[in-house]
Amino acid sequence: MTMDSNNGRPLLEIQDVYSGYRTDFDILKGVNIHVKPGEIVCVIGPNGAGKSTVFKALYGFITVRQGRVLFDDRDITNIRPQDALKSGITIVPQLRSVFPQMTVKENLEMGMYLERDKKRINRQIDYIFDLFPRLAERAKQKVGTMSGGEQRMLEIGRALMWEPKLVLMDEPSAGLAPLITKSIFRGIKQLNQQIGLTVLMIEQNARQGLEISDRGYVLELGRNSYEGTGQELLHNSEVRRAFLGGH
Amino acid sequence: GSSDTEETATDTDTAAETTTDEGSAEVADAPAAESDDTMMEEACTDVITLGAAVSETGKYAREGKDTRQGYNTWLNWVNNEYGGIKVGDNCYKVEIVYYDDEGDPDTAASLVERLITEDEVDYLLGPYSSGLTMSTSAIAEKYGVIMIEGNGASEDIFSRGFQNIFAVLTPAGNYTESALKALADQGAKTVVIAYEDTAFPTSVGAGAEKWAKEYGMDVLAVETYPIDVADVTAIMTKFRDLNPDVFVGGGHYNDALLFVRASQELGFNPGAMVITVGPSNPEFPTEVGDAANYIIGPTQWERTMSWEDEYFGTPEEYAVRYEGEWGEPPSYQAAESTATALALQLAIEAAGTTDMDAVRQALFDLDVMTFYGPINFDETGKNAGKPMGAIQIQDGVINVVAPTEAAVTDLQYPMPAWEER
Amino acid sequence: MLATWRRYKLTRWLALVLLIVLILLPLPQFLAPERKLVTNSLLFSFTQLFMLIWMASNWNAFSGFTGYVDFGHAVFFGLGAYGTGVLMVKLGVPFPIAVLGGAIVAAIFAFLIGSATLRLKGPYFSIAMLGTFVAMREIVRIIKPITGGGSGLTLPPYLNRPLFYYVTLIGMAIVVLLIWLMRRTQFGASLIAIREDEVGAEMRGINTTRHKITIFCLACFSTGIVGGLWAYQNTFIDPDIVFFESRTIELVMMTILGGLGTVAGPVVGATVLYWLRDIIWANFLDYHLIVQGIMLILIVLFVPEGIMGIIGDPDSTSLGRLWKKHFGQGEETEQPTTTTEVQS
Amino acid sequence: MTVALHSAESPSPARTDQPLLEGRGVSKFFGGLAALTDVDFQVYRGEVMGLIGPNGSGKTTLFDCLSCVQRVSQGEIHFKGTDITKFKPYQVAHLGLARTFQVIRVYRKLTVLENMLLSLQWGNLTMRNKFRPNSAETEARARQLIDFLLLKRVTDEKAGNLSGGQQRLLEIGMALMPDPDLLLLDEATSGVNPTLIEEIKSRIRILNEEQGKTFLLIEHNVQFISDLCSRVFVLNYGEKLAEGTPDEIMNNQEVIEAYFGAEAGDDDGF
Amino acid sequence: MEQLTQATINGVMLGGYYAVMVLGFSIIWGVMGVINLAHGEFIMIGAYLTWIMNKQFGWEPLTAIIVVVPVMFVLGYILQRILINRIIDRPYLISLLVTFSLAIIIANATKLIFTATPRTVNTVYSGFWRIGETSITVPKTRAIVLIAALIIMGLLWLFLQRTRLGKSIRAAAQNREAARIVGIEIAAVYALTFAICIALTGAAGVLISPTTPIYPFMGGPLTLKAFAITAMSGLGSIPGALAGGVVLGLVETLIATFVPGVGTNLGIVSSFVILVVVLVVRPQGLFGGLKAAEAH
Ligand SMILES: Nc1ncnc2c1ncn2[C@@H]1O[C@H](COP(=O)(O)OP(=O)(O)OP(=O)(O)O)[C@@H](O)[C@H]1O
Ligand SMILES: Nc1ncnc2c1ncn2[C@@H]1O[C@H](COP(=O)(O)OP(=O)(O)OP(=O)(O)O)[C@@H](O)[C@H]1O
Ligand SMILES: [Mg+2]
Ligand SMILES: [Mg+2]
Repeated sequence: MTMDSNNGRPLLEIQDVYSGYRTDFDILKGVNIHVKPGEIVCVIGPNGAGKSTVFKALYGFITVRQGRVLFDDRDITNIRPQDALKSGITIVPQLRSVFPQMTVKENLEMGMYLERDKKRINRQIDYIFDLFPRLAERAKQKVGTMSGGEQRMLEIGRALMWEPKLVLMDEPSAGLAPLITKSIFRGIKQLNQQIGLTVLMIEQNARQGLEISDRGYVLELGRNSYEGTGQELLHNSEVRRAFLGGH
Repeated sequence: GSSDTEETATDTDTAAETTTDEGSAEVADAPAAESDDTMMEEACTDVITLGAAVSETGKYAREGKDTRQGYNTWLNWVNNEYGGIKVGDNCYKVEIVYYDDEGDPDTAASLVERLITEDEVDYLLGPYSSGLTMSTSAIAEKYGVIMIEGNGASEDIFSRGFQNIFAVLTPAGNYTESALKALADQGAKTVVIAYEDTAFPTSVGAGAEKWAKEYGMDVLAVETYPIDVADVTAIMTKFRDLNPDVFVGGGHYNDALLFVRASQELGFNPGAMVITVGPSNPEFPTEVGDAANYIIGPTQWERTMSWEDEYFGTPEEYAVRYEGEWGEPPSYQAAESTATALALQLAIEAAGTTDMDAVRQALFDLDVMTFYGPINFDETGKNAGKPMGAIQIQDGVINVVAPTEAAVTDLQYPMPAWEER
Repeated sequence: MLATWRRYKLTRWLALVLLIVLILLPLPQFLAPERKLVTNSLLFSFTQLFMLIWMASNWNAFSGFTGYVDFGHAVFFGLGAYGTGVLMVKLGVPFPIAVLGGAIVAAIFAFLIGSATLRLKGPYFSIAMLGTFVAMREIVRIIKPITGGGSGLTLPPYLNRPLFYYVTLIGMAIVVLLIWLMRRTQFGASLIAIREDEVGAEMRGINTTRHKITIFCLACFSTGIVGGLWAYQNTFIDPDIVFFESRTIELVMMTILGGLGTVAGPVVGATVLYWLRDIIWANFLDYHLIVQGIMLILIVLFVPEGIMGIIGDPDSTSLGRLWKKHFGQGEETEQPTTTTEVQS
Repeated sequence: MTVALHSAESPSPARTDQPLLEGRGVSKFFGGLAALTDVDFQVYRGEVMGLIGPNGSGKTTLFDCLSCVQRVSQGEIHFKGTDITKFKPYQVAHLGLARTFQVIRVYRKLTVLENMLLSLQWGNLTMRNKFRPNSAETEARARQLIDFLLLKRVTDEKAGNLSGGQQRLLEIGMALMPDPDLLLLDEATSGVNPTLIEEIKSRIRILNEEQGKTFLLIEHNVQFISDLCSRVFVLNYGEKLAEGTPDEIMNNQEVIEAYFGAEAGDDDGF
Repeated sequence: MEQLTQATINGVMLGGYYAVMVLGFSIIWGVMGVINLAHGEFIMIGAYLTWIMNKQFGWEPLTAIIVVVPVMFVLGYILQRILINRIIDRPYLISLLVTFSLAIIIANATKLIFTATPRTVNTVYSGFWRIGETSITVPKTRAIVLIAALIIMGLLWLFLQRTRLGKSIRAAAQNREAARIVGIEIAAVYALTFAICIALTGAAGVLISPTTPIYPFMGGPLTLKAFAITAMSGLGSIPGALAGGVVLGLVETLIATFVPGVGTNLGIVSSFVILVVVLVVRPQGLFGGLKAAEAH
């Protein structure tokens, strides 16, 4: 499982980050996470721990007040969303983020909004349609009328359109049927192995998430409290009891 | 109280209006400092205080300014040249307490109440606009204080049975009389009327209908339109199909522009266009250009008119005096404001006392000629004596064409079709 | 928590004292009218202010609580005024009954129009009400035989300032009190629920249609009364002075300034704006509308939760935060913390 | 994937033959798309029933129809023996049906406590009581539920500022608040921490066994369904695919293909 | 019959103008969720600029468009950056109040500069064409306005459908968060949208100038109309604006023509009654729009 997780410098490094929504109150109080190229890293933790907040701080939706974020050895602290995208990070947020009045295909095209090469866009669309045949079936449907799970697929597909170096996925499996969840996790793993896609994801479906992950973090009260390989965390009794609803 | 601006104008205070805020309420009550040039007059010791709530700001700011300047023209004249109001053997200096009514009926009402109860003015001068006169005259009536005004022409002001409201201007119903009479004399037979559906234009429209019939013309159609109308094409299209001799339009300056534009665009060619507000404004011919020619408009007063009195002389003489004092030519609002105050003065002098009832009776009895025209109040307080003037734009110049006693040139009728100009 | 409670208790006492002072204020009028301690025009100013507070409270009780922004609220003022006017002038009904009649006219119309427009969401409701307002003004103009058309109606003049003072003061106080009580009930709370998520509220068992229409009719009835009072004390009504767009805008501004959806908001907002406007008027003359516009933009941008918002929760506004940063010490606002009570 | 079936053994109390909630031939069309076609189903008093199906199979649509948020295109719905097909949502709520939403619907600007207080069952309130302040009992009940859902520290926080999972928990709390007879939970545990899911599970069990509450659950959490439900109903493309005990369902080949996915790697999907 | 034809012609021309005048308002609302109550004031500024060009430099009114569009574009851009940007994520009531205050400021500043006196511009193409031997006429100014309006609308449609910026404007209208995620610089898109719409609105001011008096307070009624038409026809929908404008223009004109006496008043009433009815019956507007179904 952890075949290529030890070589090279981290692709993403979150160093002691403090951030929050109000000027005088931090939600994140010193988060440290690193992701090496080609790794799948999973963050778990109780509700309201600040997991999504980490992503928002990473992607420039809220400001980092203290600490640094490094990506590819560049300082990307408080980068703007479009620049994050340009440097090769895409995000699948926790809450819905589709263009409801556009068709599936148009939504995917928007995933490559910054790309001007039509051919490449079409190639990528075909690729996504291969990944998610369900989306291909509905290529012309207005996304607003699709079911929750279908929209989730689309969001993941759109994030992959850009051929990112790193994908941030906030609970990718939420609301997906087991079949799809499995295939998405399997797909993530596949992409990870085939093209070396690096993934940082948040999962409440912690077992499955950790199963496919190289490493994992536990986030509590705005700090990371445990860290280890996916298997270590899965078998750590402390973690099991507190976060995996373990038996 | 509210912090309305207030000022006192006396003989010493002829310059541009000084405005102070609340703290200056005492200024109104304190006798104004006498300046040297009044020494030659035998000093009048008594004072008559007049009160006026006139817009200084708000939508009537411009007209309010004219109104004040009109009142002040009279004030300066009566205190400095005329030597105070003569009542029997006594003479009275005059003070006017002004407030700014902001063009708002609530504020105006409140201020008039304050003038009566706190400032204890002897008589009231009217505000600008029919609407404000409407609400303030009720208060004057309640306290039995005379309010004489020159800027509320709506007929409704005078239909409430009030005993204390007098107006020197020709009421709205008579606005079109002279013009229609002159046109009838020239052979016009048919009339169409369009007016904005608010108080003043409605009175004008009803009057036009009445006078047209009076002078033997047929009224083919009457149309109303709402305030702030942006398009009158439909009305003008209807009128075009009726092919009338005379078009009468009542409303605002804007509407005048709309009427002219629309008839030009649609090829509506009446023999004459009489439009109540607009044509008599000097800016109208400049703005509209050639299309303004032949348009007829009623006017309360023009400096070229041929009235005369022993106080201000002819309208032209009045205008010169006014220009000297204020640096701009008088609008008719200014002239009627001066005439308003003059009428009050004449009534007080006729009564020979400042007693309210006697002055009221004297006002009802008044029948005089002034630079502004004849003044003769009927039992409702309207000035029944004064005919409305009419002007016509001729080669870009505003000329008085009616009534005959005030006219300077002849009426040009009919106007040529738009295609042929 | 305790500090908050104390502060509210203090406000309540202040309000009571103020009310008593206001009630006693016109007494000199009766005891010694010649001593001009309290003048008619002062009473008149207060009367105007009370009417504004009254109407702003009505508007807030509906729009502030339910979130349906009524941009044509002046139509109910107008209907109340015309209802009263027509009853008095054309039918000779005595004033107290005529005012009630006018308010009932307003409420009935509110019921009819509300049944249709309250199904609309957000700005669409606002536009529909604005449209209703403009249409009603023209309709009143058109039905001349009843309303006197564009020339308006002249009511019998009856200018008893102290009386109007008392009527508006007591009316206003009652309305504010009722709204205060209402906010504490399930009825009031469900209005807020409608504002926050109407579909959710409906599915959680709130009969939203009935609630909306009830509060709408009540608010409009109340505004109708104010319209009737105004008509009588102004002695003259015509379509343009009673159906006056700015009247609604004024109420909205006052409520926002004070605090939308709070009981005290309209009271505070109306009072502050009333005096503030006079000050601006006096000091800027030609520019006063421009200054007023700029001021309103600043208020809306920087104090969107209004004065009550600053008092209640300094964090909700940038101005409040600034204030707290520089002068604040006292109350520690309870901060949200993440939940990790994993095991007991 | 075969899990020990808890509730198969646990007796379902007070199960009667009169269904509490019944849909007869329910169909729902969106333009040309049939989201539900001719679905017949019953929920009996006192049972915990699961509703599963692939994404887009019409589960949420069915909930919407049951709670009258959407009008059915064809068919009838009966609740407690009353035909509620044409009812308004609030009327259904008054009858004792509460639900949660897949797309979270909390009153974002109100605090957690206020959210709870507002969700009181309205059918039990007289007009007079509507105009009275909340009673102390109501508040106590609300606080108790908040404690249970681990939301105590955010009791006075605006609901809109809660994390995704916290909002979900609040949704559940709001559905429990009015003490309804039937609860429809739409993916109530998606995004909720597994430890808390266990708590919710036991709470549901307690409510069901001790208070006889009836549940209808949409879930993608197979463990949850199999632990709790006595019966499972499977939808696929808007039609009933299967119905039975969790055991039966999980061994049903059709369901496995359409929903669970075979254990061994088959390569469709991704 | 001739009267009917004439009324129809007038109505359609009025409608064409309504349509072009409403577009800027409609797109700003659709994309940014900002209801711009200062819309009429921007038309007014456009008209005043035209008047200056016409009176000071003797330009034909329509040629003023080449000055007005860039000036208004810059004005819009600046305003967006310093003011509108701050209200985009706020409840719509906030945007209503801020833009309303903006309207007051603009109107009163204009009054201070130009006085309240209404102005008019003069064209060489005033007058009308007569159709055959009938009494039916086609006003030249209005016909030209109609043609210009159609051209402007066509260009705008192409812009929104075909260009990247157009696409990002549509995307931003549907989901801001998502638009940011895919790399759309939302602030720039908003600023450009606003600037374009204000330029468009200024152009409407140029078009309106030959047919109506120009004065500081002309904006209010225009905004009201824009509000009504947009609500009727759907946010940001160009075909919708055209249809809505023409329907309203026709209804107003036909009623005004065929009801004697109070026709013009009734026309105004009916347009608002229609508005309320349309809203109640079809709240998403008659033609969908940026936020509702978008026709391709
Ligand atoms: N308003 C609508 N208009 C058109 N189609 C709709 C509408 N609502 C739902 N649908 C369609 O109906 C089908 C069923 O949707 P539904 O939301 O009920 O699925 P679901 O079973 O709840 O899926 P999920 O598990 O992903 O939430 C989907 O294919 C969806 O595209
Ligand atoms: N927009 C916001 N404004 C203020 N506070 C917020 C906001 N969003 C989240 N919070 C607070 O920040 C904390 C962390 O939220 P976050 O969304 O990061 O949690 P999370 O770990 O993702 O939880 P979950 O698993 O439930 O999604 C929570 O306590 C929440 O109340
Ligand atoms: Mg989260
Ligand atoms: Mg669903």
